Amino acid sequence: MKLFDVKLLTITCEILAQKNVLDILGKYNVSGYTLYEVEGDGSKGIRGQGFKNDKNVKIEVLLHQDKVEQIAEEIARTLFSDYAIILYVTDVNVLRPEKFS
Amino acid sequence: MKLFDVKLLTITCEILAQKNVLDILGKYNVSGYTLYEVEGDGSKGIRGQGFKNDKNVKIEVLLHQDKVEQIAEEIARTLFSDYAIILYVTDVNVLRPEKFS
Amino acid sequence: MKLFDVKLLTITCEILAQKNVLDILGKYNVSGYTLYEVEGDGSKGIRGQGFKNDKNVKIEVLLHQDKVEQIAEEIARTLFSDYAIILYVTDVNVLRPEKFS
Amino acid sequence: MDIVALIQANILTPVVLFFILGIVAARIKSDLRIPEAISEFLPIYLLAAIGLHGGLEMRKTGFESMLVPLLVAVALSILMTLYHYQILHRLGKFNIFDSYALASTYGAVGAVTFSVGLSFLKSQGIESEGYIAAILATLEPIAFILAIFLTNMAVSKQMRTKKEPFVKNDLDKPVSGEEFGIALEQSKTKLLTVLRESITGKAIIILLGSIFIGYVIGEHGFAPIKIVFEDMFIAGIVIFLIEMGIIAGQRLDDIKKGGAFLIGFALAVPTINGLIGVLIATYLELSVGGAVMYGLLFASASFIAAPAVLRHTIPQAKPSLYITSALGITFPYIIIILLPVMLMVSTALHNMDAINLMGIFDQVLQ
Amino acid sequence: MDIVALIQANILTPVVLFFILGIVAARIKSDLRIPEAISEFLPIYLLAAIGLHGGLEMRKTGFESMLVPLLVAVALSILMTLYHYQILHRLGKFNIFDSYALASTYGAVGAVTFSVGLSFLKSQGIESEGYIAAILATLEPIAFILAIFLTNMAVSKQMRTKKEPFVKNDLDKPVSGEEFGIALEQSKTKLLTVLRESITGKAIIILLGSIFIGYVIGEHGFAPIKIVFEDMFIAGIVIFLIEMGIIAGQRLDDIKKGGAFLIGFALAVPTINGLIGVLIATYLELSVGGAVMYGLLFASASFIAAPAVLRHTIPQAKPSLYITSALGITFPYIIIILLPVMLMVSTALHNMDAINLMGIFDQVLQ
Amino acid sequence: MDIVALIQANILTPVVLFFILGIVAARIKSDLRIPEAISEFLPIYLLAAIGLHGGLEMRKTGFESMLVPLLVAVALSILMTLYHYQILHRLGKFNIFDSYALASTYGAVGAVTFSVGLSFLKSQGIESEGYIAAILATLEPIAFILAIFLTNMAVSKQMRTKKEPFVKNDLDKPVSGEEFGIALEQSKTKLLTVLRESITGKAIIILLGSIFIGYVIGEHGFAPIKIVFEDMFIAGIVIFLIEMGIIAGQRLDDIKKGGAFLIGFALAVPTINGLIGVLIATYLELSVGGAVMYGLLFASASFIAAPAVLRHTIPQAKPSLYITSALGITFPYIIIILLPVMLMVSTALHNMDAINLMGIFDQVLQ
Ligand SMILES: Nc1ncnc2c1ncn2[C@@H]1O[C@H](COP(=O)(O)O)[C@@H](O)[C@H]1O
Ligand SMILES: Nc1ncnc2c1ncn2[C@@H]1O[C@H](COP(=O)(O)O)[C@@H](O)[C@H]1O
Ligand SMILES: Nc1ncnc2c1ncn2[C@@H]1O[C@H](COP(=O)(O)O)[C@@H](O)[C@H]1O
Ligand code: NA
Ligand code: NA
Ligand code: NA
Repeated sequence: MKLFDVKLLTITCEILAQKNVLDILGKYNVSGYTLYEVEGDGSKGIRGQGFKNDKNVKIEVLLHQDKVEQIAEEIARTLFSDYAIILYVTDVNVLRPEKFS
Repeated sequence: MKLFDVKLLTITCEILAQKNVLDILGKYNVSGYTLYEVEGDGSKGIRGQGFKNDKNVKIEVLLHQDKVEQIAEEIARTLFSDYAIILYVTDVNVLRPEKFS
Repeated sequence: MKLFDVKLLTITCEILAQKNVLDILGKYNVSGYTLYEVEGDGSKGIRGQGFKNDKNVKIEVLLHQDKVEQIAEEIARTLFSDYAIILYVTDVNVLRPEKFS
Repeated sequence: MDIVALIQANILTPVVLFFILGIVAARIKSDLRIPEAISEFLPIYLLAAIGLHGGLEMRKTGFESMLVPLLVAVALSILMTLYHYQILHRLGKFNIFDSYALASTYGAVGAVTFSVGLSFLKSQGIESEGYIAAILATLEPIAFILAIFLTNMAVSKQMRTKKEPFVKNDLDKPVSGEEFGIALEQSKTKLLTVLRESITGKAIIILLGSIFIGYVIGEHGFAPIKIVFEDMFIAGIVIFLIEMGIIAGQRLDDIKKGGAFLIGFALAVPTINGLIGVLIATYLELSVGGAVMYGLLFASASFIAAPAVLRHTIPQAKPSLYITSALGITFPYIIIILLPVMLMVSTALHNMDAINLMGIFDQVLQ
Repeated sequence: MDIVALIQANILTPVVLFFILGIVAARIKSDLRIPEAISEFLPIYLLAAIGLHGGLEMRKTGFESMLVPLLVAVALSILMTLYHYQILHRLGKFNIFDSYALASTYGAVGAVTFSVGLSFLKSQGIESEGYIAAILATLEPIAFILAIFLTNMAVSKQMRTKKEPFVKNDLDKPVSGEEFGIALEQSKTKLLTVLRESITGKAIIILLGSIFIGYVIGEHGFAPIKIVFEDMFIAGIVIFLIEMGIIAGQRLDDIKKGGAFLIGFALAVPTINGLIGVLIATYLELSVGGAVMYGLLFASASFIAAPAVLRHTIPQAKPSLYITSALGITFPYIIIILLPVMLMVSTALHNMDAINLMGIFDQVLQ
Repeated sequence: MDIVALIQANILTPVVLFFILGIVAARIKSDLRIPEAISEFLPIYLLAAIGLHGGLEMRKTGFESMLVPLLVAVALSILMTLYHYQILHRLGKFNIFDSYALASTYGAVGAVTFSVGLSFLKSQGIESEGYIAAILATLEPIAFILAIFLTNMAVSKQMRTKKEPFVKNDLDKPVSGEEFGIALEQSKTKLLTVLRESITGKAIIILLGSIFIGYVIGEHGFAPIKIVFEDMFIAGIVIFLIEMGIIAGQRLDDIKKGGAFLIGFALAVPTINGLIGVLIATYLELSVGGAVMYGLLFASASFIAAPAVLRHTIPQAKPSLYITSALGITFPYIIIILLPVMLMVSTALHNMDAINLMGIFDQVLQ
């Protein structure tokens, strides 16, 4: 059983930036994503203890190397300055690389 | 302090396939797993906005290289065609490799 | 767009050990963390089906290589024997390495 | 009151209007949602309330008279599931998996629909036999056992014909004889598991438990919890139906995918099943309200319990088909139109001589 | 009763005391919290209850008399938002983003404050015009549309002056002409989206829907759900205010960051707006209670709905400023002090000849 | 009514029966669960209701008479915790960590048990002194402070004997003198933190806050929230006990691990403690119901608050031991059998001359 290399792009941001991130993902036609609510602490302070909108959301996308750069760049350019947000990229292996284009 | 190489197998699937996945993990005697509910989008459409059973679950297992292949293969064979499901493998380092057999 | 290497330290532990872990992170002045509740199974049995305090929490910290060792060592020394807990380290890439000191 | 007026009056109730509000909210893509914890708790609450009420009634009236209606209901629900399958597979040209799944969805009972039925009667000031809640509890596993049985048959048949292996294989390896045996073995184990799971499912446990508790505690023991488990019942339904409306609204687009045949099925079959139920119940001498609730057992389709079971027993079937038609078409149709119609028919039947019943039967079905 | 006694009596109600308990709990770092699902459900419940109540009242009294108060309210809320901006930007020296954000937070209506107002009047045995709930629903999007408009203006202005590019850029690349055009285009699309989102927002949908349903079902249809949607209303507020107190308490430290000017603004502006509202309502011949609720529309600031919209429309503004001042200063001030004061003033005004109103106006403002 | 009849009548109440239903559901591995948000909210609700009720009663009757029972209760709870330890460590051969943990679990008060006690009396139409809720609030931190103290002693003792280092070490490095000092320092800081945490814990805050609010608002202020905080109290317990039954049922297997000694302890100690409490309360001239509630303070074991504190203070102790015995054995025993027994005894004692009390004391204990 052969495993193929793809990238896992993870974005953790305030919940009110979720739509912005998903819009960018949609623009680049990613084939899917996974998301869930999280709490956290960072340069914008502790998040997740007041209103629901004060929480963070973590968005994970499996995709090919080439798209990662573009998407990360666009997220950084349009969202880094105004929102509580971080992103990172991990190398992972999958069975069906064509599924994560 | 020495760190040892193990694999992290991640399965994201519809909640109603959780039992099937855990049964397979049990069959291979994995020493543990971690799971949590998530939402997502993929080839089977957006999941997580209706009934609780429409959500996804993400299951993570730390285990040795050799088991990963077998388990991934069995999951692919028995569940890929009928359920909303993806899986991927990441390299990670742990302190107590004997814990994740 | 350049990506930089940092480490992702993941700790999955029983919810009542969360404060202990965060205290250790605070001692080492990590710049942030992300956390969320999870269920799981391991050497201390199935967790997450009774009282809220029976659940687990997963804590993720992006940080530099050098701190990882110290923090992992302190967590292992002070918490491994009494609590349900695991930890692992993953290599990841970020855009702003200075953010995760 | 004529039927149009009755339907109109029924639409103008909070239960129906908040359901419609939910649909509207979903259609205009509002972010209105009932939090998950609440919408998971409400079915448990509603079933506890139904059960307690049923148990209290049975304590008053006894349950000897329940045996015949119960056995008839079991037989009917099996017969209906089978005829659903024939219609869907033969006439509707659905594949066997989708046909079996849909057949048992409509063979099962919708607990939410049942709740709305009770609240509909309550708002009309009409009583019904308490033991119908016990019949509801009995029919739940019946429908599932049937689903299991039908799939079992389908699977074995398929395996014998070897046209399409049960365990589909993306990896394009041929299925060996040994694997075949293992698969067969596994499918049996799986079916047993599902059987056990459906009998211990939360809906049945809370319903049977509450019937028992209601029976045992009586009106006196019920008094201190009556405010929550009886007085707040309709408001509980109202809140739950907002969420059901939202989910139904989100799924409306899927209805087209099902096609005209499925829409027709989702309207005609509940009507026929429901009226047959009313007729038989009248013949079995249930009250006006009891006959409506009895008819509702057969008219309603299950959109919460059934999908969870079917996803395991018949994973090959498309859940969008059976959830969408049950929740998106049948449920609104029943709570808006069919309930008043069944009440009308039941009232008419009860005003006649039992002797004339068979004549009516023909009349109704045309 | 004199004003001090009235304020004292108001403090000693469960609504205010449980709010204070929440603040205390947060200050001593207690782990007391209302679970998220409950505190997300309660605003929906409260708005449904407000809407149903409003609809029922409108059915009784008609809503022809609503047109003038409604139009005046829309005009007032626009005027006030504009004057808030001038005060904040000119006198308070806040940057334009923070100024616009704060201006519309205080131009919008706080639905929770509105609930507390209703429960305050209820506990005093005073009625108010049902259609004010409908005005509340209308003002919600107004305030947001205004926020969108104001940002739009601010952004274009900034872009023209080119001093600070709208799309800030951490990566230090200069903004090209083409990118500029795209950014302009995007900002318009974004604004339309936000407009649509605010009109379909859950608060408006549940409020308008419930007003409609209340109007349609009438007292008779309301009866079976009255226990939940009316009798439990104040207890619902009590539970919700524990959580609001906790969040307010957690944010108290942020108040200092806002500075003395903001504290002054958060106390003075609601007072002035509220009393203007009471005065105008009295002039428009609303009842004593109606004038209080009308004044509350202008006195209150939005700390749930507004922030969600503002974070999208004006992401450059600091949410800690507008959420903290609205929830941490203005809300407690209104529910503890301003509500009794407004009731006092409204009662006084209603006891006078309409002819004397202008004289009173001067008196009140001093 | 004799004791068997009273126990029988007590079993046939919704509170007990739904608890048993929960156990049954867990044993047959049903998926029945009360959603987490609801089961986290209910203890807060129950404590608020208990507190408000207590405060209202204290307003009526004053709280001067509360001082002696309060001081006696504090002394008793310390004494009992100490004697529990001796029994567990000396006779039961549990290690010191488990012994201290169990000793304080049974020295603390179970708030849920207390709620059930109130509802039990309510269903019997018996009143109790309102200030017992205040004693409950006082005993909460007492038991924790004691747990902290006891651990502190155990740790120092261990460290002195150096047999087993406090900070266990998987990595097999020897503990240096410096590390020892740091560990000692850390253990003190930790204890202070836990002390602060237990006093600001949500249970105490909501309970004390509600007692205060109840006292301040009086019956008149309570009226608009009475429907939720009084009328729905028993139904709230019923729903919560379904979940408690489920958790207890899941843990039943762990009981065996505890061994016969622990089972004996979990039955005998609450009985003795409870009856001592009833006796002393009668002597202190509390009412029949008051003596039952007073006894319940000592009979009950804490299975929600205590474990959270103990996991921090005595992480070496096995939570399965103290949670399982408190929830799985003691709690059902108390709510099914001991409550009626204590009521019986209290009634008997109150029908006698105070002079005969000591004679009764002997009788009861045999
Ligand atoms: N070093 C870190 N490790 C893990 N997560 C982080 C880290 N820094 C920030 N985060 C997450 O990213 C969110 C936004 O970060 P920030 O913009 O720095 O406030 C935080 O609320 C955390 O959830
Ligand atoms: N490219 C992707 N990246 C991350 N998660 C994905 C991706 N594709 C699918 N998923 C997750 O896997 C689930 C099932 O995927 P699918 O079978 O493609 O519908 C989705 O609901 C997502 O939660
Ligand atoms: N092999 C594993 N893979 C993933 N998560 C694990 C594994 N083992 C343990 N865990 C997680 O770590 C928690 C504590 O583990 P333990 O201390 O072994 O009981 C478990 O409840 C799981 O959530
Ligand atoms: Na049916
Ligand atoms: Na305003
Ligand atoms: Na005790």
